[in-house]
Amino acid sequence: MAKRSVIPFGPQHPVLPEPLQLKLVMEDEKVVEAIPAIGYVHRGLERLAQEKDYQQVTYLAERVCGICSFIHSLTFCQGIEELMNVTVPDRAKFLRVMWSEMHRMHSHLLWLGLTADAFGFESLFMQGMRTRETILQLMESTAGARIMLGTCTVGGVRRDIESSAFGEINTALDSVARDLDQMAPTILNDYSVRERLVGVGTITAQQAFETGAVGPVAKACGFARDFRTTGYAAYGQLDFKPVTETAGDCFARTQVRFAELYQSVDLIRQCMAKMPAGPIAVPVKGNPDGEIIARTEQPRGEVIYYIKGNGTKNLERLRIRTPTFANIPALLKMLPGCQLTDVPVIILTIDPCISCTER
Amino acid sequence: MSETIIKLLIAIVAAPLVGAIIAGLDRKVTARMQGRVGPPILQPIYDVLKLLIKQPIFLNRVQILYAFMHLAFMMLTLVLLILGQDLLLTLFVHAFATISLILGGMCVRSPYSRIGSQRKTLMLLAYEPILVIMVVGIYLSQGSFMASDVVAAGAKPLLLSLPLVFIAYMMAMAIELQKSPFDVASSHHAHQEIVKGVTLEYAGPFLAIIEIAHFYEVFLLFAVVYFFWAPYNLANAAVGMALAAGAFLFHIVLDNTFARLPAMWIVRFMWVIVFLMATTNIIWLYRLGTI
Amino acid sequence: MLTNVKEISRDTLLNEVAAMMPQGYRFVTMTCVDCGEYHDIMYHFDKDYVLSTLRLKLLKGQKLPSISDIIFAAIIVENEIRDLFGIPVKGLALNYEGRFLLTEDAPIAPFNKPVVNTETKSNN
Amino acid sequence: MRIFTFVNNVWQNITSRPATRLYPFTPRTPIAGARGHLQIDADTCIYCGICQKRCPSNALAVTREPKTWTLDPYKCIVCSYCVEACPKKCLSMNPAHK
Amino acid sequence: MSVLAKSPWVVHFNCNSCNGCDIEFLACLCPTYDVERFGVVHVGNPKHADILVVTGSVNHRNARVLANVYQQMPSPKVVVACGVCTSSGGIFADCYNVLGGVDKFIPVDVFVPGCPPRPEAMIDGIVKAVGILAAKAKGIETPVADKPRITVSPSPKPVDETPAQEPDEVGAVK
Amino acid sequence: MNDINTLALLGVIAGPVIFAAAIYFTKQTKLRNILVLGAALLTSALGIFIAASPSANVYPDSWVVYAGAGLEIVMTLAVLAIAYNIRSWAVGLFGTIQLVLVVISEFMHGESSIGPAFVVDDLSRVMVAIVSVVGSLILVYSIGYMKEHEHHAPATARSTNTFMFFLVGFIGAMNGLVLANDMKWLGCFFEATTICSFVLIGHDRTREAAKNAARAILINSFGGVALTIGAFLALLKGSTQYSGILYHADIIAFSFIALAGLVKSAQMPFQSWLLGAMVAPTPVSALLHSATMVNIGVYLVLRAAPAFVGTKLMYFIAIIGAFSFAATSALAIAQSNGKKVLAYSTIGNLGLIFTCAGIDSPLGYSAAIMLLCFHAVSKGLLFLCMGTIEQKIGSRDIEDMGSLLREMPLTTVITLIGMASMLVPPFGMLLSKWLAIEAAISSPIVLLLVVIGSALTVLFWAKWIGRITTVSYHPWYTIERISISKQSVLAILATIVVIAGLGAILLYRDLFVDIAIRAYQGTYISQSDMKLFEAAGNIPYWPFMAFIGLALVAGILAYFTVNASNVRAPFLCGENVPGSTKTYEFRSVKDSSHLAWSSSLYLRHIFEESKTTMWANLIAAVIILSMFAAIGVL
Ligand code: NFV
Ligand code: SF4
Ligand code: SF4
Ligand code: SF4
Repeated sequence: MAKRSVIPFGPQHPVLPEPLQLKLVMEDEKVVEAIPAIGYVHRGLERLAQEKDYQQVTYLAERVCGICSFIHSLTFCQGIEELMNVTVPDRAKFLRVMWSEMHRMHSHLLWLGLTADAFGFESLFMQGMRTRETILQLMESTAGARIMLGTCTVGGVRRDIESSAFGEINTALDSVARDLDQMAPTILNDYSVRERLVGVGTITAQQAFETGAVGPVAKACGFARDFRTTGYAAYGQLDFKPVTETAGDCFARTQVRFAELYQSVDLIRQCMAKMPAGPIAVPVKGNPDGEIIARTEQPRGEVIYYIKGNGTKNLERLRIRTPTFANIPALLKMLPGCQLTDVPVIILTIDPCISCTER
Repeated sequence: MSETIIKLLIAIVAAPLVGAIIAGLDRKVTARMQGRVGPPILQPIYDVLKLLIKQPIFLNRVQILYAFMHLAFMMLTLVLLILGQDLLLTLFVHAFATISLILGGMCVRSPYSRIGSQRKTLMLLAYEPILVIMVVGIYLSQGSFMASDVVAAGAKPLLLSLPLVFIAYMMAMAIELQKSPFDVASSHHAHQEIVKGVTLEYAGPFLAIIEIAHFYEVFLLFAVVYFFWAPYNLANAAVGMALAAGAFLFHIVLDNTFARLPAMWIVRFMWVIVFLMATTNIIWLYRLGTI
Repeated sequence: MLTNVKEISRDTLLNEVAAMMPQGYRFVTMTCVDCGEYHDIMYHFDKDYVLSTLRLKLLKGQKLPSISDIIFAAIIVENEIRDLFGIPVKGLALNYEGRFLLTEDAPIAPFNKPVVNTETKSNN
Repeated sequence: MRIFTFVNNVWQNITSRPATRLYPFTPRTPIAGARGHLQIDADTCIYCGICQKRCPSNALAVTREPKTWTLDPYKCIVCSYCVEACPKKCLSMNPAHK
Repeated sequence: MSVLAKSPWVVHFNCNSCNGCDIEFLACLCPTYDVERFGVVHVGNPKHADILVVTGSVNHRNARVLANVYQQMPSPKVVVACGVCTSSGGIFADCYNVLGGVDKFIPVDVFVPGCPPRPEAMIDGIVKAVGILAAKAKGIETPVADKPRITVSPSPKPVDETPAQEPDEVGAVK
Repeated sequence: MNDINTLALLGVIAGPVIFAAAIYFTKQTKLRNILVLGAALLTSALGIFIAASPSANVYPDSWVVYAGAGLEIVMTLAVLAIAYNIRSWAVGLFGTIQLVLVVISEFMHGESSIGPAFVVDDLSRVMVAIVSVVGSLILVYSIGYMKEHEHHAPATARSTNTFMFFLVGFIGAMNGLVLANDMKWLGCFFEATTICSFVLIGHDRTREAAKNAARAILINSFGGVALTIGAFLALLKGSTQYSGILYHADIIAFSFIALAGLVKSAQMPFQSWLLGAMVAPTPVSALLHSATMVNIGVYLVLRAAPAFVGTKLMYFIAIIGAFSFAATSALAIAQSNGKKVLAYSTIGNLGLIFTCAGIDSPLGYSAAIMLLCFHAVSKGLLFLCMGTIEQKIGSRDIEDMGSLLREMPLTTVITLIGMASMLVPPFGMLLSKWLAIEAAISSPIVLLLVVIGSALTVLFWAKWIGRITTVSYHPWYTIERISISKQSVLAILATIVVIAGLGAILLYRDLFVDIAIRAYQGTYISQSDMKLFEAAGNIPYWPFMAFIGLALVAGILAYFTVNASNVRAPFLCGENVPGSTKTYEFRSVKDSSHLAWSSSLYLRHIFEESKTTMWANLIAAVIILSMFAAIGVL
């Protein structure tokens, strides 16, 4: 019996955009054991949040992660608002949804690109990133920045999207939808792509439930678990159904995310159609007190903010449980038994965000 | 004799340049296919020149020896071809050039480099029989193993008698050019699970040596298309050119429309489908009794 | 406000937790808050988008029994609590021994109250 | 299940102009309202220090005596919070990046 | 111009970044910005790289990784620090697990401010880095990059850029 | 034939046997070693002398023939004794059949003594040269080897005297076998080598050794039976000599002899005994089981090849050989036991020789002889290296050979030379593989198998070489301590390998081509075969030398000019543990250090030994049966 190979996979590894290490134990190229070692992006953000003014924390929360930043600030604001009984104007809610969905799209497109890169489809990566640029541009013109929108604030939003801009948004969405249509046959039907995704990294619905998987990982196993259906922000007034698949493999996760892209296009369009008039923010006075749990749906699944205020401007405790954090146990179930070639694909189809995970 | 020597010298100098320009064109066209502007066409040459002046970092000395062996045997392959030598022998020399590279990747204690080498060995395993079959096919249709006979005036055009083998050769070529879906051992953009694979631990001038050897290889591969598959005489140079250009485009399109597939998939594909294809062609030749 | 909170004790913890899954509750996460003399440790479960929480008051110095044998998903968060609050967790399925998020030269249990960060770093 | 599904895309790319913006040769005009970098009108400022207090990133330092306002652009996260907070509206965001 | 300036290969290390800078760097590689126009290749392997693009601040665990990556690059090499985290720790400067900007650990040649910097800004940074690379190849001493603060005061209106005055920045020459 | 040549002939056969007897009774180790050395010197001198002398036939007095018959009976009886000893009814059965046949044939008369009893021709001279030179070197090596082996060997092991007796004696038997033409003598020496092999495999007398020895004698005495049947059938047609069989083109008789050859050369499905034989001390593996004894099979077939040109039998032999080559190459991939890899590779190469012989064109013939020579030398060397390595690191596992270049630079470099000679153009092995493929061009199935096989061989050689040349970047200047006898033999063999390897093209052109031409004189050769044959003889030599030289010079220059300050740790995703000696350790879980390790590729899930062996054996058996069917025996 030959010795097993032991290799470090990460932290500085070109297929992983983020520092994460897996200690892989392999036989030939078959992974026998994969143990994650993280902590390369742990900053201690939650602790910092306890030292800052809760208003400032909005900007801090946004920087938990650059990929899902807006929804982080949104979740935080929703939590504080609930704690302080602030009623957010309707228009602000719709605007929040619009930016959330833009963020979801940019996140999914980025994921698409990175996954394509992981299975060595360079031009698909380029195409995904190119499409994503349209969204980024949209965000820049509506919010003033490409990534860190900074538009969410306690009590509403900081910027309005004038209806005059809707035309531009619609055009951009059209072009995205067109690009997606063009990529669809490749992503969903191409032989080589399917060869790399179908049947790889499969988990059963039972396993997904036990490991507490969320977001597309859970949806790909048939759980229609999408926190947007609870109707936070303006989602209650929009019409959509969570996307699900049943196979539970990398391909199913891909399908889910790809369908969610279309869904987001649709949601933004609905927002524009249903956008109410009115103020975009209400003034907020006082300080938060008490405990609250705020939940929203991130691109990768549900995020949980536990906020504990003590009546001062500083928070007593802020805890963020991000979707990737919840998906890592599922990842650990997927890896053993796969081939080394599949490792990046499996990792990327849970769409890990280590920055979120470690905060 | 002296004419041969001059021919050789020109070839040895010109081949890597041509190879580099082909590689540069490749990058440019790839970029355009991805909707980008892309680098200048001479980029590969800049790259090599740059590598030559970088700090020569290395892991162990054996590695360096292998790099030179890789280059020397690649050059020898070219020389044997130009001398019109036995194709099979040339092929073996070429295989050994690849083996040198493999060994260079294996002789370091760097897991990714070693895994890259192992995959490269599998790739060699995948395409070498195809190339041998190709040479056999050439023998069957030309009655000789000698390169000089294949390109001799009046030789039969290979494409007509070996169409399937030509396709098989395209596949083997794609592996050697490290094109998707066959870029498992080392790819030009290093975004893969084994980083850069075989050449991971080569840096600076040593990497430049390997790059130059790669230019030779690119030249060789296209030269085979140009000289062998269309009858080699000046009147038909255009056909050869078109064929080479077609092959070039084919590989770029292939690269841009496929995901990387696992090494074992490639071995299976080459040994089952491509091998069968090539042997069908060969059997057909046997049946025709062209021999 | 937090709803569906059930106070439990250290002894009943494992049984309570074990009873959740069969009822269709999905393990969500754990939260730990430093409340002075004790740590408030909350186990969040979800069923149909409604959170239920088991709340455990763990006196400082006490060990926390791991639920990772019952719920594999808890290993990550338990290791995190081990790191950030310095609470020793007993029987972890995959124990990083306090080296999960933090390294040896990082601050110890940074989320505990008494650790007031006295030297403010680089504020102009 | 098909192969060469991406050829369409590739073909379109190669037959149309590349999507590349030729920055820095042809710079793009910044989008109005974008947050590029922070600017101050030193004469309107009253050096009250409110912006410093609000800044989430401690990028500002204001002293009343002598009257100075210092920005560390290598700390500023361009959030514009200070711009909103300033009572004199002397801060503004320049849409161009620095 | 030195050939080095024509073929800058880049390795990117995400060093505690929130991904914001990361993905903007990725955007540089993509069709819209396409840094390959300058010969940039994202090699992913420090041994092949000329430029190290770092995003994010340094924490206790990744400090050693950063040092290793830097050490494994063959000289001449240039470091580009993208984003305010990388420059000073940015908004996270006061976090317990953040040790500060990368300049505390490896010599940085170019700082690109912004949170995250726009791809254009990063391209500027890389172009600048390429110049430094060429200079280094010729053996010319290049100064360590500085991070000038902007100080204004009311009177005659000298809007000037003065070098930093803090002790750890004294070495920064203009 | 002059007397001096006859004397040399006698010397090369009987000399070693006499020495062996003397060695057996020597009490002193020193003296014994001197005697071994003497035997080696004498044999190699005589061997070279015979190899250099002209071809000749020896027509002895009739008593010599009777002596042969007598000795054959003695050998058969010895086999029966062994059968009793190991309680193997099957061996007993085989022995009895042989005995019966031999005794019956005593009472029959053929065209007695029309031919020579011993023949010195091209082929036998080549074989004698190999046996005597390589064999003698191995003898010298085993002096040092056995000294060490005595320390590690289990208490059950037989005495070194016995070992040396059989080892030295074997060389005599082997020489006799290759020179014999008389079927009686042939049979007698054939059995003698089988017995030597049995005893030497079982030398350690451990359970495993005993088991494997028993398997070896079982399978080989089956070969013996085949040979005896062949001889008997030949006798029925009147020939008592091998040349007679060839003269009459007695294909039925020859098919049995060929079967005996396949067994002796451990071709599929008879390979298991050779694999088991690897438990023996390494000199045994080197001498009997790779360099000499296993060559008997191919030798017997090669002799006959020109006589059976174009027969179905030859075609089948080619297929069996090619199949063995492909199958063992595949099997070797999954092996991490170095000796086993070598064993598989040996079987494979013998298979290739069968193939070349079976192709029966002068090109194939020349390739076969070249392969025979180069393989014997290279494999002998490799086995000796393996032995040296094993005694030093205490393991045969390829994966354990990672730091060899530092620990035992000399042996490792020599091992590398040995391995390189299997792989590098224009070394002999590669050259002959090339010739083999060209020769096989007219039989597609053979061609296919050979192509597959040679592609597969690359996999395990590259893996092994890669593992051995793996070094960390520490300056390594270890002086290697191994006994002088081992060291000198390795050095001499390596020198032979290098010189012969580099000159392989010349050797081929000037020697093997001639041999093939002589062998095929008067045989019909197709025009295309002839054309190939001529072309192969015309490959250029100097480009090879020039570029190998270039690589070596440039590489070695760079090798010595690179500066140690440019050494960097390997890429471990940035998590290298700093420090000069631990650079292949990385930090991982809990910040602790782990050794980064990547084992080689074994593809066990594809080439799992027992399953692959089963299928391969099945197919091989079918091929052999169809061979007999094709020539009308079945
Ligand atoms: N989606 C998302 Fe996050 C959050 N929260 C998560 O894992 O991306 Ni950075
Ligand atoms: S808040 Fe406005 S006025 Fe006050 S110091 Fe800042 S810039 Fe000046
Ligand atoms: S823009 Fe934000 S970070 Fe920058 S100075 Fe203003 S408040 Fe501070
Ligand atoms: S500078 Fe801003 S965007 Fe970049 S890593 Fe830091 S927080 Fe994220």
